[in-house]
Amino acid sequence: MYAQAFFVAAFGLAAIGFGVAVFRTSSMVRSALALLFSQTAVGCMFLAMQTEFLGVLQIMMMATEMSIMTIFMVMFMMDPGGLGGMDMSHQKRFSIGAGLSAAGAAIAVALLADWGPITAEAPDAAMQTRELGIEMLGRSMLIFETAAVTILTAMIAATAVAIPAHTLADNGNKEVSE
Amino acid sequence: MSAVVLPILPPLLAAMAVLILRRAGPVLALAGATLSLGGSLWLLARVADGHTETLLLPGLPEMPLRLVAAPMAALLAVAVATVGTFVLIHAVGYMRQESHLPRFYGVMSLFLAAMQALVLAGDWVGLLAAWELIGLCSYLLIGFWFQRPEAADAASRAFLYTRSADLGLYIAVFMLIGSAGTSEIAASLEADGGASTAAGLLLLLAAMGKSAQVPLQDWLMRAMAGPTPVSALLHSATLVAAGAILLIRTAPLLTPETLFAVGLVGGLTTVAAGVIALAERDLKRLLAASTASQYGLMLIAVGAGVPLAALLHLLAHAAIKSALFLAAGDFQHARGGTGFDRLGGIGRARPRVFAGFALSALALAGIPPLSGFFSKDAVIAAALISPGAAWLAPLALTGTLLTGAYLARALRLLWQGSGNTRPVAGSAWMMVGLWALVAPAVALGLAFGPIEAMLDLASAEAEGTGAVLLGLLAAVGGLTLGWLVPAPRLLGPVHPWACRGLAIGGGLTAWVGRPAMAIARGCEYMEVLLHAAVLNMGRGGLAMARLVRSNDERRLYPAVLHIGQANLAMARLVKSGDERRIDGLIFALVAGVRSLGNRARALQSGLIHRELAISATVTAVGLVALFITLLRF
Amino acid sequence: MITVLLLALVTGAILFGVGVYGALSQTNLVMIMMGVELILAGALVNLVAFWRFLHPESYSGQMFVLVVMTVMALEMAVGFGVAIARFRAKGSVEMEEAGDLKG
Amino acid sequence: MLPLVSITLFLPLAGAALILALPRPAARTVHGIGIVTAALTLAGAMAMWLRGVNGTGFSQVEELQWIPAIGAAYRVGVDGISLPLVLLSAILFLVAFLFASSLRERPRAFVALALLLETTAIGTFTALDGILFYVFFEVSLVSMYFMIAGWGHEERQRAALMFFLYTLLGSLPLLLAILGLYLGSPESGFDMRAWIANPPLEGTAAMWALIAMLITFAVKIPAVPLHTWLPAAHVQAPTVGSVILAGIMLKFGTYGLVRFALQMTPEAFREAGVVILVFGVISALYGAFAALAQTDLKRLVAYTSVNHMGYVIVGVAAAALTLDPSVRAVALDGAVLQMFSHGLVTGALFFLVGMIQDRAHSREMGEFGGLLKTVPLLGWSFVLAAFASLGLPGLAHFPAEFQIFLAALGSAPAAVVVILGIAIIAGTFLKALREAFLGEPRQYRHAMPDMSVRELLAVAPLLVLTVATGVAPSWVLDIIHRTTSALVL
Amino acid sequence: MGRDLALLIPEIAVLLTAVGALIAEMLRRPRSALTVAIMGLLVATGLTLRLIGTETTVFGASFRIDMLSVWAKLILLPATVLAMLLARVDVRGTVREGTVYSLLCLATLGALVLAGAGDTMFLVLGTLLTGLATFALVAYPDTDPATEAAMKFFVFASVTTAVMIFGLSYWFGATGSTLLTDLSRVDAAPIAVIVGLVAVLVGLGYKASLVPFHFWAPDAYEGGPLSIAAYLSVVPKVGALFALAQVVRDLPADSGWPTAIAVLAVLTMTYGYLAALVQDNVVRLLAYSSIAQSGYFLLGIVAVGSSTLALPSIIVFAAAYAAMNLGAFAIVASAGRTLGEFGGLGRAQPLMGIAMVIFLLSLVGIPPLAGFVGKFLLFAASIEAQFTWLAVVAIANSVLSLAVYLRIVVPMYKTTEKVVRAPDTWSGTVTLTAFAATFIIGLAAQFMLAGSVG
Repeated sequence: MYAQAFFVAAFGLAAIGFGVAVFRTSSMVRSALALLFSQTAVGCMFLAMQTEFLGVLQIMMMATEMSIMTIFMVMFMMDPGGLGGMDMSHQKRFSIGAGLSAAGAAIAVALLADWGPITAEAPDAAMQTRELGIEMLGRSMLIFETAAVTILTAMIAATAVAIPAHTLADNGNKEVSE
Repeated sequence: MSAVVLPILPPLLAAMAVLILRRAGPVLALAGATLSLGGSLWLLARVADGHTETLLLPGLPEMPLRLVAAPMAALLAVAVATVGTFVLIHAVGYMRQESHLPRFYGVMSLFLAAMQALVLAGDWVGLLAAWELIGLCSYLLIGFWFQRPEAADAASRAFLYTRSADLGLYIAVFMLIGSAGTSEIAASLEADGGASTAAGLLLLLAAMGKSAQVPLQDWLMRAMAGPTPVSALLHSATLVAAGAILLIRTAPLLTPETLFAVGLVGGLTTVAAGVIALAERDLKRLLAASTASQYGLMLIAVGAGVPLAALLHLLAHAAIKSALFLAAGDFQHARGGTGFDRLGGIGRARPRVFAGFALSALALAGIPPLSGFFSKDAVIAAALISPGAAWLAPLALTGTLLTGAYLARALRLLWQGSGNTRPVAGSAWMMVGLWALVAPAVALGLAFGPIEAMLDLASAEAEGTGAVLLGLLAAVGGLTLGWLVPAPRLLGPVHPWACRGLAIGGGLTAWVGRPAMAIARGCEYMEVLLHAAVLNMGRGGLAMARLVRSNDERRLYPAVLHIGQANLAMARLVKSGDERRIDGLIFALVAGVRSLGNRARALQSGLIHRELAISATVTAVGLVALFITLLRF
Repeated sequence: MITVLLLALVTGAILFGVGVYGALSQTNLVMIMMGVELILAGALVNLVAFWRFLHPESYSGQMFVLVVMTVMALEMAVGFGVAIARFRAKGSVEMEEAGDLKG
Repeated sequence: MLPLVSITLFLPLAGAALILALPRPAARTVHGIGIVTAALTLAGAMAMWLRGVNGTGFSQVEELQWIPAIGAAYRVGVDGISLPLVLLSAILFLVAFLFASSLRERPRAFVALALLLETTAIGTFTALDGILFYVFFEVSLVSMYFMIAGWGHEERQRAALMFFLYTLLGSLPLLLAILGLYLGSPESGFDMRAWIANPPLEGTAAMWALIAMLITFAVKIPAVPLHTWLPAAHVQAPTVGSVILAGIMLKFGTYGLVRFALQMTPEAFREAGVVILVFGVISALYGAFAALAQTDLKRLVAYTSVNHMGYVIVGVAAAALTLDPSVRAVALDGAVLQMFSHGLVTGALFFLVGMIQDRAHSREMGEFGGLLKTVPLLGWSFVLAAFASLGLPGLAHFPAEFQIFLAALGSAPAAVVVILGIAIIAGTFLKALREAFLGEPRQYRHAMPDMSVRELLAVAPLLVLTVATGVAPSWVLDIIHRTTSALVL
Repeated sequence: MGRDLALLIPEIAVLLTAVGALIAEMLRRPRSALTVAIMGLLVATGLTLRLIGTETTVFGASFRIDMLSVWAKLILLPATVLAMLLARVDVRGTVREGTVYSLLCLATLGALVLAGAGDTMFLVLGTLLTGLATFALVAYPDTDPATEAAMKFFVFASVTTAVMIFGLSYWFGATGSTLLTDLSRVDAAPIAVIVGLVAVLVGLGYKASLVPFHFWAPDAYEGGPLSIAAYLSVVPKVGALFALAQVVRDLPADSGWPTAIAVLAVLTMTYGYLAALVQDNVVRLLAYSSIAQSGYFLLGIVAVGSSTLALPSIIVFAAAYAAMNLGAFAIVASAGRTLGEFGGLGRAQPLMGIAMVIFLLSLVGIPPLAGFVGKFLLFAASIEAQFTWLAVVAIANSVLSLAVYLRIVVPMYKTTEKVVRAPDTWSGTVTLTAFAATFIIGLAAQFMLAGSVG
């Protein structure tokens, strides 16, 4: 139990530290990497809380996602290497205040609310995965399906905006828009 | 159809016919008046035995219009019809040169009809209606030559004076209906306890307006701007008489206090109007003042508790005054005006007219055996026996004295001197009208006995002898003084004031008219203020908006961070006194709101981080507020 | 055990705070998206902790975690789509340069 | 039985639809349709008149399900309070169409709008359903806004906007009150008959509802100090608009005061009666004095409306304050007859002022003089209307004001000070007559022909009815009295 | 399971329609993409009709088939069809035509998911689904304003959605369930309930463009194509408001949600109309007006649970709002985007003028138009729920709204010599349909209320 507490605290600190680092560096690539580490630390927290499946999933997904993000960084940021050391932020004081109050409020809720009895023992990993599958194909099937539709929508939407209209038009010998 | 409508209907139909056909005015009007005279005579004959005839007409719900022919009403109807008929005959001659005659004859007929309705009205609503209608008719007749500014003014003034005083009648009528529970006049006369003092005083107010009693006498003199037959009708048996008739009819209702007030008003008027008449420089105006003075005498009689005397004097006066006016009308045509400066020697130039005039004047002064002697005698007798004799009797006698004086003065001024006399067209008609009225003026005294018998009202014969003597003395003394002593000398220091109509501080116009206009202007100012109030509401909005706008883009943003700045902004709001001027009532509000809108719009900075900051702030505030409510429970 | 729950919740709360800071302070669309990712990470930590220590029998908690992960991925995907379109039209994805529409 | 009320109510709407349906009709056709429709509507109203009313409750009721789920239905019917107003609307609209028949500026839209207004006016008076009433009440606003904004004088946009904002702001509290009545009524319906028979609210709720209604109706009537929209709107409105606005739409306020405030929250009304009475007295006197100060003829007439409507308020308040049913009947008789008379007289006055303005392009009294000589027919018509307006016996206002004052004295003696108003109004009109109509005729820059046949046709019926109502008020009062004498509060 | 799917047939039909439109796009048959989309949506509407009166849930209470969700379909599917007809004008002949129709269908599906949400995850997914589709719809013209609008829209959406998800995690902690119905039995951790409530208000508030989460809306409406602005102002908004109604149905009242929503209502109405008052761009004006109109919906939501009129009033107003707002946008599509372009419109095109006046008056709430009936019921509901003051504020705002809408009406009838082109077939059809609906809903509200109110 203490071990669990230790690991949760340690990975939590790591997640927070990398999270802060995301906005402390002036290099975009480094920001993306910091976020990747932060998300991985979150995944590790899941593992420490005996939620293996989700933990692994988190680490894998975030690794992919952050890699893509890094590529975009390089594409779109003015100064991806952070060589100029320019500040990429604004309204800093308000944002710090907002961030602190947000965190403070959330902590207050966590501490003040009466969460009820704690369950000491977690189901084992195999059990968890099976139950999750049942949940997914039973009660939550419609949710699952909706998520799928959302993914489809995201694909259509992302392509629709990402591919310039005139490229398509040229290829299709169609009347150019506008 | 009862015979009660006979006096009313013919002139009414004649009026409508004339106004619609717009021709044959004299014929129709005369026919109407004559038929009315015949009708009222027949009516008088029917009710002479003392019974009454009643006719109900649909009126207001539960307040039907009623026409009631009692002996007194019928008698008055006869008087009205008589005067009306002969005045109309006179007018045929007098008005020969005028245009717009249908209007004249139509309104004259309507006037007669309204007066007959007033006389015969058996309920308060009808009485009030007739009362106001004669006001309208007099407005139209006085203003017959509406192109002349003085006629237009006089008409407006006459209507306004009488109408304002009519408010008294309105309220009195409401009180009487309220206390009797019915609008029938007879019923409220019979009701126990009569009317309250307040109601009585209100009736008096109404009568004062119509009968031109002090201090409401001013309009009557100015009303001379109308055609002379109109004045003749107005002063003798119609408009001005209405006030006295009202008091005579309601005398049984009046409490002793009210009666005294009536007598006092009458007494003051008879003296004041006598003084004014003595100082007048115009024949018609003199006659008008005399009218007020004579009605003052009638009010004395009513106040003394002997309405019969008042009635008798009313009847006598009706004949006399109409005759006087008709004669004046003749003079007017002969000399192109009625100022005494023009009328010098007219008596000798037109002796037949002057004879009529003089006879009537003597009758009015109260020289036996002319009609005025008997009626005035009755009035003085009444004053002597009344509880307020100490006040009323001297006033009545002074009035009589003054009557003699101004009449003698008039006779002297008409007789002496000289001027250019023009031939008068239509003189025959005028002469017929005049002499037909002089006759009753002379001889009506003979009829007083039967009338008294018929009406069955208390008279004041007890003190007869003393009254006769005193009255005669005053009349003769007055005549002598008037003939011998010029008016300025007679009146002494009062003369200039009397020339101004005894106006106190600018007259009633100044006392009532100016404040009314001041209030009106106040209301208009109030309108401006109201607009300004709406405007200020708008300014408030504007100020709020300015508070917001002064925080422009750059300042607004810190304002979200430091709420303390709101205080500063409030201070600025207070200081900013020089609001932009907006010329619009609610538009100022709109402008204010629009500025608020601009403020709202400024929040939409287009910079997403600032917008998000606002969202975050509001969310945080909401969260805290919800937490606080949670703690409270 | 309560300490572990609270440790996790506090971690989630701080991640949320850092995310909020990032979302509000960054001038670049991609950096703002990173802030959003951190907020969602905080939510994930909360959800897992709640599931583990309070309601291990209720698998809709785990389902929710999956949904949130989907959300993270999809938002990122479409976000990049929007970023590409914006970059093509304007040559930058700086928020400060996107202030034409206002009022 | 023919559904007369509905036919009368929707005839004008049908006429408007016909006009809009015709492709490019000539102006003559449009005006012809307008006049014929209005005449038919008047025939319908007269038929309703002949059918008459019962003593208690409503007569000629027609009912149709509308939104049964919330208890709203199409219900129309009349009683002695609304029937005279329906007749008045039908008459005034007919003469308004006659008067407007020379209009050449977008006649199609104008006539259609006016016909729509006629339906809403009759609908407001006949509606027996809360929602239906509100619907008609509001639509009339919109139509009037467009009439002022489209065909008014110089500053019309402003005036129209002000009118609209003011009265809409005013009418929304009524919506709240209607909702309150609806939620308070046991069977949750909008049937006004039920609301009248069993007032659904009591205590504080009733008082709030009453206050809301009073705000609405005070704006509409208009009562001081919420009257400031009236002169502006009147001055800028086209003549026909002024006539309809003053002749009919002001009655919405007083009608609502009786129908809603008095009948649906009688207890609260009685409690607040003195306050309402004071407002009425102030309105009447203030309107009279403000009129006295005017130099613009149209504004003058507008302010006299404030005065006359103030009398109506006094009458209604007197009816609420008295405990004696006969006094109450007198008060309400007077109030309702006053609405009817005011429609006739003020309608005529606005027509006449409009004619003067059409000729001389001015309304300032000071710029006229001797109009009686210049345009005798018009001038004498004005004199007649003016004397009617100042309450001369034999003309329409006298019986009404007589009854109102009588009842006021009976229930609250102090209120009789309001009678000063008739002297002030007399002064007002005498002053106006003196300045503009009497005296020496002036030279005018524009041709000043006397009334044309069209104008005569518009004014004469009103003047005839004014005299008829004044001489023999019983033809109207019989109908009114049948209801007011049976009224239970 | 079979029963559950049978109840979901309309949603499935919408999804298939989206796919069908996409396939037509791939076949380069944009015209038939429109046909497919419209037919599909109409079929889905028709399939919904038999569900009227159903009150049930599917998939373990996670999705509700009730009055709100059924009427959401009946209102939003036709509204989408109208928006599609408007979009046809914008996208005709471009390569994105089919994609746009498809995305419209998907976004509508998201709104329907929101309207029937019985589970917090549906709130998340519904918000995301509509969001993702509409980002693309706003951005597709690829112009500077469009992409700027899309970017702001995206940032606002992602931040608020993330905050909502974070807050919803506490609801799971408090109840151990993601079902909304389970919220009603929570009593242990009211703080957590409040945090969740605020989070939901943030997330759904952004979608429904409630103040202060509305900032994206005017920019997105102005920057994106007009048809999309029309769509955004109706479909996602109504979906989110219905979702809010679904959420508060189960929330314990002592969490203070009625007051919170009432305050939001006041802010939204007032701010919306104030800002609208100073706009010269009609699209922005209508954007702010639609923000304010969302505030009116909240009057009904405040009364959920305490007034039987609450849900019917929201539904009727949603239908009215959809009709009049789409109609107004359709007119803007033909007339032009600035107030100046409206000058003399009423005289040049009388029928268009009348239609616009009717739409605007209906938005104000003048009887007997649809907007009046809706607002009337909303006021009644809030008064019955003891929120009389809110009704008073709403009524005061109605006056303000009058000033806003008159700013369009007044110039329309000024005399200016101006040639206004007649509306094309598509927006003409939309105008006509919306016009008819504005009247019919006003006069025939009983069909919508039948059986729903005692």
